[in-house]
Amino acid sequence: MKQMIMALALVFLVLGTAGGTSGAAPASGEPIRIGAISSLTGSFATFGSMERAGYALAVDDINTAGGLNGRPLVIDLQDDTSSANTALTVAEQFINSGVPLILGAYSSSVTKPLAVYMARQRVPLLNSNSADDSITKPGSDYVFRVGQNTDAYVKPFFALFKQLGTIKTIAILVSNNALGHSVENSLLTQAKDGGYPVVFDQAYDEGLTDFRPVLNRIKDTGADVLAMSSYEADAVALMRQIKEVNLNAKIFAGAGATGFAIPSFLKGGGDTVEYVITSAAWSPDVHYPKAHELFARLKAFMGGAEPSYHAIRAYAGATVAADALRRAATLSPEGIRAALQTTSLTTPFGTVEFKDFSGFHNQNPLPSILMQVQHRAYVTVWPLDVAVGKVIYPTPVWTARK
Amino acid sequence: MSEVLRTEQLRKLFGGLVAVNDVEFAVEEGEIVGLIGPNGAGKTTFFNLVSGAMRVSSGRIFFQGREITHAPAYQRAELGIGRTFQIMKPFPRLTVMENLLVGAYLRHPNRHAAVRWAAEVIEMMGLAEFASASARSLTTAGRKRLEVARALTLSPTLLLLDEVVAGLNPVEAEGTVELIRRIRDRGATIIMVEHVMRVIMGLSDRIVVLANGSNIAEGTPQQVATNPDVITAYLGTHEGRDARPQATWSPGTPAGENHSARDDTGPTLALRRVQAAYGDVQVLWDVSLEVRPGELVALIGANGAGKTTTLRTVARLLRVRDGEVQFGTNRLDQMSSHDVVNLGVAMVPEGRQLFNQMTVEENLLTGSSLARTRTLRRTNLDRVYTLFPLLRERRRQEASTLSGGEQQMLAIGRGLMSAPRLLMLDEPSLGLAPTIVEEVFRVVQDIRREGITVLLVEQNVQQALRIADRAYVIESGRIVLEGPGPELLQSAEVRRAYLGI
Amino acid sequence: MPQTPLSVSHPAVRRGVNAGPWSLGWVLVVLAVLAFYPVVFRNFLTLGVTIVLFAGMATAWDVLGGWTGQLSLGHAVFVGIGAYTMALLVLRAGVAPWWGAMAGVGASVVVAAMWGAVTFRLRGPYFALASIAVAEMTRIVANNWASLTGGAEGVSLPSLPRFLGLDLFSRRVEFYIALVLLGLAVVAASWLQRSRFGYHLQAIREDEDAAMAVGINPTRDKVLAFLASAALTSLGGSLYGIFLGFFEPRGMFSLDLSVQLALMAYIGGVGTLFGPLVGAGLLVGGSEVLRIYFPGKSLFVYGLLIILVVLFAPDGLGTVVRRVRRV
Amino acid sequence: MVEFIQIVVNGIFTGGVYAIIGIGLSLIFGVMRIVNFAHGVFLVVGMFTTLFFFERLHVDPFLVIPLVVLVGGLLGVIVERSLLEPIARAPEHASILMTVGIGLVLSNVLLFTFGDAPQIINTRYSTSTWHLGPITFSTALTISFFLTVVVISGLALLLGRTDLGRAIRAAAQNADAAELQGINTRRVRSLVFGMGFALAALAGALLLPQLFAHPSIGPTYTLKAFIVTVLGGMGNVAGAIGGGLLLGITESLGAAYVSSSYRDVFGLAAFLLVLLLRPAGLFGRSRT
Repeated sequence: MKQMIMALALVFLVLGTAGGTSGAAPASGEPIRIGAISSLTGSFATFGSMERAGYALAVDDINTAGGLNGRPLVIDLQDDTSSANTALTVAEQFINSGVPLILGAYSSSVTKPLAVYMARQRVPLLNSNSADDSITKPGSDYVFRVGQNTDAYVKPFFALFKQLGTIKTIAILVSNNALGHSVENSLLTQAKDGGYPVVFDQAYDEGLTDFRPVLNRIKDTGADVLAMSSYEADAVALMRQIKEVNLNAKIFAGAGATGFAIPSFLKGGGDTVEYVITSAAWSPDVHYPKAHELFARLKAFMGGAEPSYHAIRAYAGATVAADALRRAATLSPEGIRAALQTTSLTTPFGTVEFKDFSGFHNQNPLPSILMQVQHRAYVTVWPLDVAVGKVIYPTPVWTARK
Repeated sequence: MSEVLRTEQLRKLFGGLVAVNDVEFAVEEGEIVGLIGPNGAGKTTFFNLVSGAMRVSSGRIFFQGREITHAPAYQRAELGIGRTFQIMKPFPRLTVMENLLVGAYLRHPNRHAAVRWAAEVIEMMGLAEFASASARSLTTAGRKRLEVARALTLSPTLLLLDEVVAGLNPVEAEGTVELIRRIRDRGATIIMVEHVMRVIMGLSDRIVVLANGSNIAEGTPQQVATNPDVITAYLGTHEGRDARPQATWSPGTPAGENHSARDDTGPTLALRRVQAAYGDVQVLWDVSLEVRPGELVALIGANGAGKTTTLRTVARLLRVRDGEVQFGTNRLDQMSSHDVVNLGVAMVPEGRQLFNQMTVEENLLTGSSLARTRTLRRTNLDRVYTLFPLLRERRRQEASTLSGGEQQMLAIGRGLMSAPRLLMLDEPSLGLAPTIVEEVFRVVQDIRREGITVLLVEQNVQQALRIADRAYVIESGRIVLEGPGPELLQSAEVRRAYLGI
Repeated sequence: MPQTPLSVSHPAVRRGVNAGPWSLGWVLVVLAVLAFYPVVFRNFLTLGVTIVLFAGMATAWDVLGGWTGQLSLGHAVFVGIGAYTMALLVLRAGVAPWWGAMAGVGASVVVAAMWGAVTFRLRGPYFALASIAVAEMTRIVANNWASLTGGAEGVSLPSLPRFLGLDLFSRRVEFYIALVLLGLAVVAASWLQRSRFGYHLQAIREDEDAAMAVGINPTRDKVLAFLASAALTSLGGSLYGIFLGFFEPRGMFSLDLSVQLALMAYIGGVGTLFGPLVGAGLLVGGSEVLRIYFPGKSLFVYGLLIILVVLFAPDGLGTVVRRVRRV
Repeated sequence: MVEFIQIVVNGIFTGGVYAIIGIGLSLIFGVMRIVNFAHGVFLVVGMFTTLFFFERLHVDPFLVIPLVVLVGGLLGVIVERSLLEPIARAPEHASILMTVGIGLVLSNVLLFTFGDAPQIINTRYSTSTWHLGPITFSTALTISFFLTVVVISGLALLLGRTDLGRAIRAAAQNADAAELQGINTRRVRSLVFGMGFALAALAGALLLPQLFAHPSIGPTYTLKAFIVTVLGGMGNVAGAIGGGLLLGITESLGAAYVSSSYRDVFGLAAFLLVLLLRPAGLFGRSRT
């Protein structure tokens, strides 16, 4: 028994000494430390590594440009192992060590409990990459989101449909998770508003590998648009099997971005993903300052691997944080919160402002763009003012492709 | 006196096998009834039916006039039927005291009273010094006592004792006998299954004999001991061999190339002061015996004396705790089973142990798994089929569909497929009809004539001793007698060991 | 051989039946020591809540898994029912969270009764497999029955009424509630160690046939143990829901969570008072240490730990401690 | 009607791969009495091994199958020898925990080695199809089904006609009696575990061209393997084939005609019912 208590005590002791491990301190002034929580391991680690790259480059840029009024910025990035439990443990340690602002997390399933906790602790949380509407709707005074919410991913599609004019019916197939259902709800609402009948609507269990039975059902409905939301592995499998069952639609839409809007979709999907239109937060060909340059630097930073928009958004998040820290009257959570609310900053990702609109609170109202896969590359086709190419419509039937 | 237990037309079937066959049985209050019979007679199954551990196939059971045929086991325990298990089932990780407390609580829901009652039983059973020891640390004797003690905590009206003496040394056995008397004196009615005949003959008011599931005799110990049917059931048939022509493994046929009938210089199997145990339960205490090339040696003894264990020890299915097992120049006690087979020592295990879901031929082919015998496979297969023509007819049939006799033939055939120099047969006549038993013994002799050394464990003592060159008698894990077969046949010692007279 | 009956106070008898007050004393000592945790480690309250809460749920699991010997790999069902019943009643009916938790206990008990009645006829690995099936089906249904559970999008608890004047979202309050739960579970276990019912369960675990032969009705007693285990786990689940503030079926009903509870008990030692606590401390505390010192390797080391425990301490690490103490 | 047939055909093709997963698990349970919780991870090991050879050797993924099977078999034997043999006599929960641990370690080794992005490979038949009347067949699925049939037939021959096969069945039915026939049951256990691993790895190789590989998807397949095995009867190798096909068809029909989000419920419900009503499996006799 005694030994057991000793053993436990030892564990606690180790923890006691293991407080915040800090990053490399820059040369001039006393550094300002903020926390960041991301999924460096576990099921979301791919995206965690994107965020890590974005944060790292942003810190470099900020500190070379003179830091925060002369003081260098330090982002203490901690792993949440893709688990809400760990994220909460890390957040507590951050707050106890006096961090006035936390960036993160990646997945909505981690960010939501984290947001609830941060609001209670009255320390601002600046999120870049979680899409779930409910994070900022109704949200709280302490939670800010740089990235687009799901509604914003769905909206431009309906603008496109309207312009095209010949779209009548929509079929919906989403993955059975938080993001999928969020996208599904947005689709249903906006389809209703736009007067498009939804002829098929189903969620599939994640990791479902055989989509053929469902796709055959969808084929029978003859829908003009097949709107989907999936993580990357499922997105490729879906397109392959769509070709296999010879399901033809005028538009194949990746309505929730994610799996349809990342480089591995092009690589894994081959010719089956041609003509797919997906919403996206960002693309390298948009005309924001330093966008192209940043993309190239991120690519170099990641050893040549293609960065996704998650890295850009993390970069933007860190930039917004630095901006708020510079402008804050006091470096307290309250001071920073007040500064964040008045943010208006143009970043390589786009303009960042935190607004309240249609039920959202502290949400950046940036619209999403639409990209179409043309000749095995993403081409921005919507909105027209940033588009670099034209929509190819309708999608040729499978038998008509070479 | 009133009737405590009565069974009517009690029957239990296992698949096609009738384990208990229309048994009519009654016990009066205060009696000690001995239930005896050869292996496989259905004694333990009968206990299982009465205690509710198994469902009856048909028939009825009455306890104190009340029908309990379909009552679950725990209700019967509540009504007052206590039992021990032949394969002891203590609660190993609980202490001895706790083992008893479990039952004591049934009669005394109050903790204090339950502890007091458990302590009383512990005291009575002479287990006091082990009260705080875990049940798994007990010796065999201790565990057997614990079995009885646990049953006693129920203050049973009827106590079913399943071999609580077998396996104990004489002093321990004496103590247990004394204890059973005392339990009876406290008012319990007892039915006991026991293989130590001295004990059961001395203790029982009345004895019931089961054979092949049927009640074949009943009476006082004296009556039963002199009943010819009983003697036949125990010691085997008296009748000589009938003259029915038989396909045999014709003597003189060369028995393969690697060994032959003329090979009298083959290895000798020798066991020297072997001790062996199942877990903590020591079964063999001191076994020394020798089987010389070409001999047919029988190993006889009561149930639980250690016959099967001896064979398993040689076949290395069981670790040798102490002593040596030597075959020729090889020390078997250091080898693994399959290497023992490779040396030419095959065993036909008790209860056949066939691969039931494989065909007859597959079973035989499995017998020649060794590289050594694979090349001789065709020849050996032909020989086995010549010896057992029925097997050839049924070679595509699944082993489980064969009759008991056919299964035994298949088991022996499978053993022969490994071209053994020494064949160990464990109870080959067990559970077979008399004519089939005859055939089995004929086959054993043929095999021996073939030049294969045979070590035979048999409960059909008469037959075994008649054909054996020499025989050993084992009692409680020790070899107690050795001599030429026919000589032992006349020995009073042998009768005593089996019938307690 | 003395003929006078052995007295109940005889030392051999006292040692033979796990003297109750003695172990209860240990329980109190351990709980009292743990009560100082929030004072000493005020920066690690979240971790403390997690350890104590999981220790409580693992001890509850152990009532069925360790003391009764029925390996369940579906206990997350009760964690989920506890969290969801509480949260949904709070959000939709305005019920106070503690009454919500009680309702969760009720729901869990009903589910456990049906589940147990149907699957306790299975023995050994078959019971474990059936428990996985039940839990996975529950997860899928909870995930899809959006009108009841809110579906995959989860449920969040933005605010809760104060409990006896205490803020339920305060980690300190959560810690002490978790400690009370752990106390309940350990006291229940220590009662099982010496009570009539506890002996019934242990007898069933050791040998079901022999247990029946001494008058025990195994099915009834196993179901009762299951109910107790489910009720305690459900309470833990309600607190876990409050602790997280937001949860979804994928996490709450997951096989991972079920396996974790079982692992904690096994690593610490099943059927012992403090085994699950040791296991929870090691796994939760350990993985936090690993996360900090071996970033990215924690699950790997976790797996390695399981393998080593099975190979070298098959009865759990708690028994190693005992062995060391004897030396 | 055409749609129905199409759906059933898909179910059968998927079911073939399920059968291979189940056969391995069933063999292992039959001979070693181990419920292998790492079985799905073995499959994922197979996927990544295929991926590794595919990328290094630049050959068709179906061509590297012999290599994958070999690697799987070796790993299986090593795991059995070093981790399972020592606990052969321990109570069953020990082997359950052990395989859970093995699964965790293996999947994390994969994670360190291959990273955690889902891996998808593109082959020329990944999306190509052929037609028989109105029914469409995926080329990748067809090839893998064909290989499945070949492997299962080969396995049936091995188990039914060879000494090794008889030794395996003998050891499964009665280990002691098998030893008495000169069969080295210890070696048989290693071999069987190797075969089980190899079969799971094979299933991974067959699935890779149409699906994706990720270190963490093992448990999904473990669950499928459990379902297949219980449907067919634990330890019943022939039953596993029936169980696999049945699961494939049930899932296909359920997803098409009821709802794809409840797809796994159908398999699980069947699993639970069979467990309760016919514990020996749908195709088995009860073994005593």
